[in-house]
Amino acid sequence: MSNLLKKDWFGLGLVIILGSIIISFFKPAFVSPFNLYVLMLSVSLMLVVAMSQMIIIAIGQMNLSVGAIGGLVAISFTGLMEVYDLSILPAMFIGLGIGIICGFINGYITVKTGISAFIITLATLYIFKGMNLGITEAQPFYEIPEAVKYFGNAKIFGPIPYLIIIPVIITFLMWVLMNRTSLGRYMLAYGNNVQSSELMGISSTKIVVYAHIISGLLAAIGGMLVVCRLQLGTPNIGDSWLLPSFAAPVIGGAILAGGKVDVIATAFGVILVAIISQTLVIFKIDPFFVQIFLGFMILIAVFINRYREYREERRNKVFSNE
Amino acid sequence: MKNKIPDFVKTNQFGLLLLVIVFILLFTFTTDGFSSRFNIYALSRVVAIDIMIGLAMMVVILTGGLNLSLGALGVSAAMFGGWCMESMGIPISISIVLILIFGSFLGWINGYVTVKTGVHSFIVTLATMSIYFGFMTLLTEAEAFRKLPEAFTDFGSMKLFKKYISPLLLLSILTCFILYYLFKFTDLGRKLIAAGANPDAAELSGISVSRMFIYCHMLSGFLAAVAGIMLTARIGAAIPSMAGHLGFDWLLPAFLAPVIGGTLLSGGKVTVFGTMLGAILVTLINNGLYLIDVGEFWVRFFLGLILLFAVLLDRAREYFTSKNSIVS
Amino acid sequence: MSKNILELANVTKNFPGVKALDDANFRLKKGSIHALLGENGAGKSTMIKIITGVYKQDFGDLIINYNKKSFSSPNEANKSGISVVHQERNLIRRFSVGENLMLNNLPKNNLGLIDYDQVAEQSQKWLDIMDLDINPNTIVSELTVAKMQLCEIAKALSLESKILLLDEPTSSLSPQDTKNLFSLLKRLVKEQDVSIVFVSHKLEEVFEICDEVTVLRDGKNACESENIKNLDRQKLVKLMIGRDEQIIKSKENKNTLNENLLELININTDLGHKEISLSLKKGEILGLYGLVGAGRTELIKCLLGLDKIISGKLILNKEEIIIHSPQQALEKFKIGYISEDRKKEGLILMHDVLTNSGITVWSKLKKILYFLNNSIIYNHVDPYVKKLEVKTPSYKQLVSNLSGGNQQKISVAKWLASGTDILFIDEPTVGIDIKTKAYLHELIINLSKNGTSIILITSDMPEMIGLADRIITMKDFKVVGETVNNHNYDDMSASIMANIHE
Amino acid sequence: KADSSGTKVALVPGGPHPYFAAWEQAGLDAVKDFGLGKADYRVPAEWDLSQQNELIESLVGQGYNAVLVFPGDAVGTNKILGELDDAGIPTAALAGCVEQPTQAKFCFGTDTGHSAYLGTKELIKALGGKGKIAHFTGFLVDPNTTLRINAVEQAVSEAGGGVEIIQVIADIDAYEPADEKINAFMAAQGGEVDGIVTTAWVPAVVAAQALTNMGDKRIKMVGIDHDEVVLKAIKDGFVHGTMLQNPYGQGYIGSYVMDKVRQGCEFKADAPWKSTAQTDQFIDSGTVFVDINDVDTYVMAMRGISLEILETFDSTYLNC
Ligand SMILES: Nc1ncnc2c1ncn2[C@@H]1O[C@H](COP(=O)(O)OP(=O)(O)OP(=O)(O)O)[C@@H](O)[C@H]1O
Ligand SMILES: Nc1ncnc2c1ncn2[C@@H]1O[C@H](COP(=O)(O)OP(=O)(O)OP(=O)(O)O)[C@@H](O)[C@H]1O
Ligand SMILES: [Mg+2]
Ligand SMILES: [Mg+2]
Repeated sequence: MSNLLKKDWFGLGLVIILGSIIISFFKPAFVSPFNLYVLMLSVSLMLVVAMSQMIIIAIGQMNLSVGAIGGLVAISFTGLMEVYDLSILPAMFIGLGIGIICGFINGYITVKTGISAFIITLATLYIFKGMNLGITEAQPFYEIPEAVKYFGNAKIFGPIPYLIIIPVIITFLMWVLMNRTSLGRYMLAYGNNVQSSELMGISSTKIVVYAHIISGLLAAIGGMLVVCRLQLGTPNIGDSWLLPSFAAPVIGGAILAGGKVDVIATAFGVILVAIISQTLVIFKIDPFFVQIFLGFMILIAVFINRYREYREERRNKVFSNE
Repeated sequence: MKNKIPDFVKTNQFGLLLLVIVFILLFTFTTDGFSSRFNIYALSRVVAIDIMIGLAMMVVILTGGLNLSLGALGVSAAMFGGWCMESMGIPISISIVLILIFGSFLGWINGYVTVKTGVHSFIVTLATMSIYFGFMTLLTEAEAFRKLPEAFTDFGSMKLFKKYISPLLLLSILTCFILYYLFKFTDLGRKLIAAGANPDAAELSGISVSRMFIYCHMLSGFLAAVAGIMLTARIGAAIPSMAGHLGFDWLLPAFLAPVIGGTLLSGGKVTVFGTMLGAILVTLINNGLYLIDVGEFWVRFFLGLILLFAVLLDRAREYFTSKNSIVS
Repeated sequence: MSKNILELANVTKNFPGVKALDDANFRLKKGSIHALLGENGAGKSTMIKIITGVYKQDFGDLIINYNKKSFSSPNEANKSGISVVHQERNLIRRFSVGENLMLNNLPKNNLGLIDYDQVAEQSQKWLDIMDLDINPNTIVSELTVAKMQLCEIAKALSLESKILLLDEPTSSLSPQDTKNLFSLLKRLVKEQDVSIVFVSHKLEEVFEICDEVTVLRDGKNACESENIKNLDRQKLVKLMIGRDEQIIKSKENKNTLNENLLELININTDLGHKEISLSLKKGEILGLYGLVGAGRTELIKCLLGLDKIISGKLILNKEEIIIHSPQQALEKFKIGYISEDRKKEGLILMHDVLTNSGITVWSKLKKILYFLNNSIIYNHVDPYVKKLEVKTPSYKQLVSNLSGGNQQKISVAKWLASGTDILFIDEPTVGIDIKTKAYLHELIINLSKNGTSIILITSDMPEMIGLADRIITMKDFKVVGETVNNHNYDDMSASIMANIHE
Repeated sequence: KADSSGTKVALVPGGPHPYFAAWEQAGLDAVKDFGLGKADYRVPAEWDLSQQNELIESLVGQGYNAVLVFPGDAVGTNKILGELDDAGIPTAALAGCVEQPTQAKFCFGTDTGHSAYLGTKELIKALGGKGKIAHFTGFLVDPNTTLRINAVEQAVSEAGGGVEIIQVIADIDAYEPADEKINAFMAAQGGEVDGIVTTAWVPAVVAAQALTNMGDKRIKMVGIDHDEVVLKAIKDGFVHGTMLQNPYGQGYIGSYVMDKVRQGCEFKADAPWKSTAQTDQFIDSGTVFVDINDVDTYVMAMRGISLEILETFDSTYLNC
C-alpha cells in the first residue's frame, strides 16, 4: 500500500475517480456513452502530444516545435492526398518520415552544437510552421478520404472510438521504452545527469537524437490523428499543443530539469486535463469564468501531486530548484 | 601568448552587435524603404517594447524559471492603467506609479506561489496566466479604454532626433542601463544572480533565496507593466487583446531576446545588453523580411532559418575564441 | 620483470588558461598498485580522464599493451578493459543501486526487455564482494555520500576490467570501509592480475597498499614510477610540494575556558534528532565525531533553520534564540557553515573565483544604494585567498575549472572572509592535499585563538584529535559521549570508538 | 490629379485565414479592370496586432500608398490608421470595422453584430419561434465577440419568450479546442438543445462537422462564412444555413474606391452611410443568408450585389 502511495499516478488516479464520481452525481450525463466517447477522443489526441513532449522532458530538454511538426505533417498528409492524389498509406508513411526528419534535425543540431534544445526548437518552430504557411497560404485541405474520416469518427464498440487504438498502443510502448529498455533508461540517466552518463559511456548523440526522433514521430502521429478527427487538414493544427503538452507530464510528476517522467501518470494527467475542460462545458461555466477556473484547476492538480512528495524531498534538499 | 583578443570581443554581445550591423547594411542596400524615416521610427517603437518584454522574461530566466504569464500580466496592468486614467480620472503620473505597483504585485504572486510551493515557475505562471487573463476579461468585459489623456497617448507617437526615434526606445535603453547597474554593481543584483545559479549554495552562504526569487518575479512584473504602459501609449488605448489571447503574442519576443542574447535557461546568468541586442536583431530581421518581399507566408520560415544561423554563428565564435585563449 | 600494461608518453594537455599536464609520463606495470600523487591541481584527475577517453591529450601518446591507442569516448576505454571511479560522484541519483551498477550491461529477458530481477541478483553479487549491506533496490539518492562512493567502486569492479583507475576512492570513507576496500584491492591484484592506479591525498594509504609511485607537480613529473620501498613519507612530501612537510601542531587545550557561547538544550528535530544537548565555549573547537550517517550535518542544518527544531532550546550568549534561515544566522547571529558538499552546497560552480569567495561579505561591504563593485570585494577577500594559496590563473576563472582541492579552498575562504563568531565546519579537508591541509589546520587553530568558536565535523580521526578541544560523539541522531581531548591518538580513538560501539 | 497607375493598394488581413483568400484575386482583377498600379494581398505572418502594424509600416516603406485593412483590433488599429493618414495615405477598414473616432475613410464590410442578429433571426424562424439554442463564438478579448453575444441576445429577446439561450461557448477560435468543447457540449446538452448559432469561422466549421458526424438533422444550425465544410453540411441537410459575407466584393470594390480617393474624390457630406455599433461611416458589402435552396447559386448572387454596389458607388457616395 505505501508502495502504491509513492507512485506518481496514484494520487492522480484517485483525483480522477473521485472527481468523476462527484461530477456524475451532479450531472449524470457525464457518464453517458456519448460523453465518454467524446472524452476518449480528446484524451486520444492529447495523449500522443503529451508523450511527444514527455520524452524530451525525460532527457532534460524542451521541444517547443511539437505543434509545428504536428501541423506540418498534418497538412503534408492531407496535401499529398488532395493535390498529388496519393493513397492513404504512402501519404501516411511520408508524414511519419517528415516527423522523423524534423525530430532528427532538432536532435542533431542540439547535440552537435551543444546549444539548448529550447533555442533550437524555438528556431525550428518558426521554420516548420513557416513551411506550413508557405505551402498552404493559410488554406485548409478538404479532400480527406472516407476511410480516414471513418477512422476518426467510428466506434469499435460501445463508446470506444477507433481513434483511441493508436494512442493506447503508443502509451504502452512508451511505458516499455522508459521502464524496460536500455535506450529508455539511458535517456533518463542522461536527463538525470548529463556529465555522469557521458562518463559512463552513454552516447549523448544517440540519446538526444533518438529522443527527438521519437518526439517528432509522435508529433507526426498526433498531427495525422487530428486530421482524422477534424476531417480536414488546416494549417492551424498543432497551434494549441504547446501548453497541454507540458501540463500533462508535469501534472504527472515529471521534473522539467530532466531524469524523471512517469508514463502512466502523464496519461492520467491528460485524462485529468480533459475532464476539467469538459466539466467546464457540462456545468455551463460562464465563458468569462472559464479561464480563471482552468488556472486554478492546474494549480490545485499540481499542489495535490506536490503535497505527496513534499516531505520526502525536503529530507534530501536544502532548497528545491526543480 | 601571441595575439591577445580583447575581452569584449569574446562575448556573445560582440557577435550580436556584428550581426546587427551586418543586417542593417544588408537591408539598407537591398531594400527600398528600410532606411526611410517612417520605417526607422516604426522600428524604434517596436524594438523598444520588445526589449522591455525581453528584459521582463530575462529576470525570471535568471532564477532558472520562466514567466509564461508575462503577456497576461502586462495586459492586466495596462487595463488597470486604462481604468485608473479613464474611469477614475487619476492623473497620469500617479496612474503610472499605480500600474507599476500593480504589475509588481502580480509578479509577487507568481514569485510567492513558486517559492512557497516549490512547484516550477513554468507551471505556476501557466496557471496564473489563465487566472490574470481571466480576471482581466471578466472585469473589463473585454471593453477597451480608449479615452486616455492625450498627454499620455502623445508620448507614444512623439518623435525625436529629426523624427527618427521614438522616446519609448530611449526609455528601454535607460532601463537596460539601470538593470546593468543593478546586476553588475550592486549587492542585491549579485545576490539575485547567485541565487539563480545555485540556490543551495546561495542559501547556505547567507542569501535568502526565496526572497531573491520573489524579487526577480516582482521585477519581471514591474517590467511587464512598463511594457504594457508603453504599448498602451503606442496604440493609444488599453485593449484586452493587445497581447493576443492569454497574452501569447508577447511570449515569442520574450523568449527570443534573452535567449539570443546569451541568457542561460538554467539560470544564474544575465546579459542585459545581450537581451537588448537580441530584441533588436529579431525586430530587424522581421522588418527586413517584410521589405525584401520573400512573400509574407514565408516570413516565419526565413526568420527561423536566420535565428538558427545566428545561434550557430555564435557557437562558432565561442569555439574560436576559446581555442585562441589557450596558453601556448 | 613484469610488462607495462598502460603507458602515457610525453603527454601535454591544455585548458583555457591552464596547462594541466606538461610533458608528463606514466607507466603502470601489470599486476601492481600504482599511486598517482600530487597537490591539488597537479593534474592527476586530468591524467585519469585522458586514459579513459574523457579528454583528448594535445600532445603525446596513450599506449596500452604496447599499442598506441586513442579513445574517443569512455565507452571505448571500457571495452578495452579499463574501468574507473572518478573523483566526482557519478551515479544516477534517481535510479536504484542495482541499476546503476549494471547500467552498462543491463540484463535482458527473451523479449529484449530489462529484467529487473536479474539486475538485483547480479548487482547483489558485487555488493556482497564489497561487503556492502545495501539492498540493490534502494534509490541512490537515499544513500549517504560514503555508501555512494562504495557503490561506485562496486560498479567499477562489476565491469571486471584488468585495469582499474581509482581517483580518490577513499575521500569520504570511514577507516573501517577503507580497510575493507584495501584488502579487496589486494586480493584482486593477487588473484585476478588486475592492475590499479590509485589517487589519494592520504599518504598512509599509499604506503599501505601501493607498489610504485608517480608524483606530479604542476603537470610535470616530479618522479616517475618510483618503487615505494625507496621512499619514505618525508621524501614523498618533498616530491609533491617541493619542500618538507610541516608537522600538524596539535592545538593547545584551552583550560581557562570561558562561558558557554552557544548552547543546545534537549533539541529534538523534524529529522529525528533526539534530545541533543551540547555547549560551545568562546574560542573553543568542539569536535563532532560519528560514523557517516550519524546525523551531524543534519543537526547543523536544523540549527541554521533549514529544517525544523521541534522542541528544545537554543541559547546564544545566554539569550534564547530562534534561527530562521542561514541569512539570519550570518547577518544577525554571526554564525557560518562550511558545507561538506562543495559542489552542491558550497560553491556556485558556474561563477568565478571572486564571486564565490566574496559571497558571504556582499551585504557587509555594500555601499550606499547597494553599490558594490569587484575591487571592493577583491580588496576584502584577497588576503584570505592568498593565504590559502588557491591555485587559479585569475579571479575571473570559473570555479568549475579549478581542481577539486582548490574548489574546497574557495569554499573555506569565503567563510574566513566573512568573519563570523561561530563557524560550523563540515569535513573541511576532504580531497585536500597535505600542504593545504596543514594550512587549513593552522587556520582553524588561529581562528579559534582569535576568538572564533568552532564546531568541527570530520570523519578524519587524526584531524579530529589534532584540532578539537572536546569531542562529542554522535550515533543514530543522538549524542552518545563526550570526551575532553588529550591529543593522544591511541587514548582518544579508543575512547571514541568505545562510545560508538557501546 | 493622380494617375490610376500610381495607385498602389495593399490589402492587409488580420492574419493568415482562409476567409481572406478571395482578396488576392479581387486585387488582381481590380488592377486589370481599373488600371491600378498594384493591388496586393499582403498577409501578416501571425494573428497579432503588432505583427500587422509592423507589416503595414513596412508596406508604407515599400511605397504602397493606400491600405485596406481588416483591423487586427477594432480599437487598436486606429492608431496606425491615424499615422498613415498623417503620412497622406488613405485607408479603409475592410470586412470588419474600427471604432470611432477613426481616420479610416470608411468601413466596407459586414456589420458583425447585425450579421449575428440576422443569423439568429433565421435560426429562430427555422425553429418556428421556440426552442433552446446555443451560441458558439470566438475570442472573448475580441470586442466583436461581445457585439455578437449581445446581438444574439437581442434577437432572442425579440422572439418573445419562446426561445432561450442555454449556453454560450467562447474562446474557440482554434480547431482543436473547438472540437473538444463543441463535442463536449453535444454530449452534455445535445438532447436538450434545438438550435445552434455560430458567429465565428472555426466554431462554424467544427459544429457543422460535429452535426454531420452525429448524423443529427434535428438540431438546426446557422453558421457563418463559406467554408467548404459548412456549405457541404448545408447541402447534406445537417446545417440549416449560413450567413455569407462578400470577401471578393470587399477586395474588388475596396481597391476601386481607394483609387478614387487617391484621385481626389471626396465622400459626399450627405452620403447615405449606415451606422453600426462601431462606426457611422459604414457601407454594407452585402450579407446574405444561404440555405439549402440557394447554396449552389450564392456566388452569382454575391456577384450581383457587388456589381450593384460598384455601379452606384460614385453617384451615391463620391464627389469627384
Ligand atoms: N575542464 C577544465 N577546464 C579548465 N581547466 C581545467 C579543467 N579541468 C581541470 N582543469 C585545470 O587543470 C588543472 C589540473 O586539474 P586536475 O583536476 O587534474 O587536478 P588534480 O591533480 O586532480 O587535483 P585534485 O587533487 O584537487 O583533484 C587544474 O589547474 C584545473 O584547474
Ligand atoms: N536512519 C536513517 N534513515 C534514513 N536516512 C538516513 C538515516 N540516517 C541517515 N540517513 C541519511 O543519511 C544522511 C545523513 O548522513 P550524513 O552522512 O550527512 O551524516 P553525517 O553525520 O553528517 O555524516 P558525515 O558528515 O560524516 O557525512 C541523510 O541524507 C539521511 O537521508
Ligand atoms: Mg582530482
Ligand atoms: Mg555529513
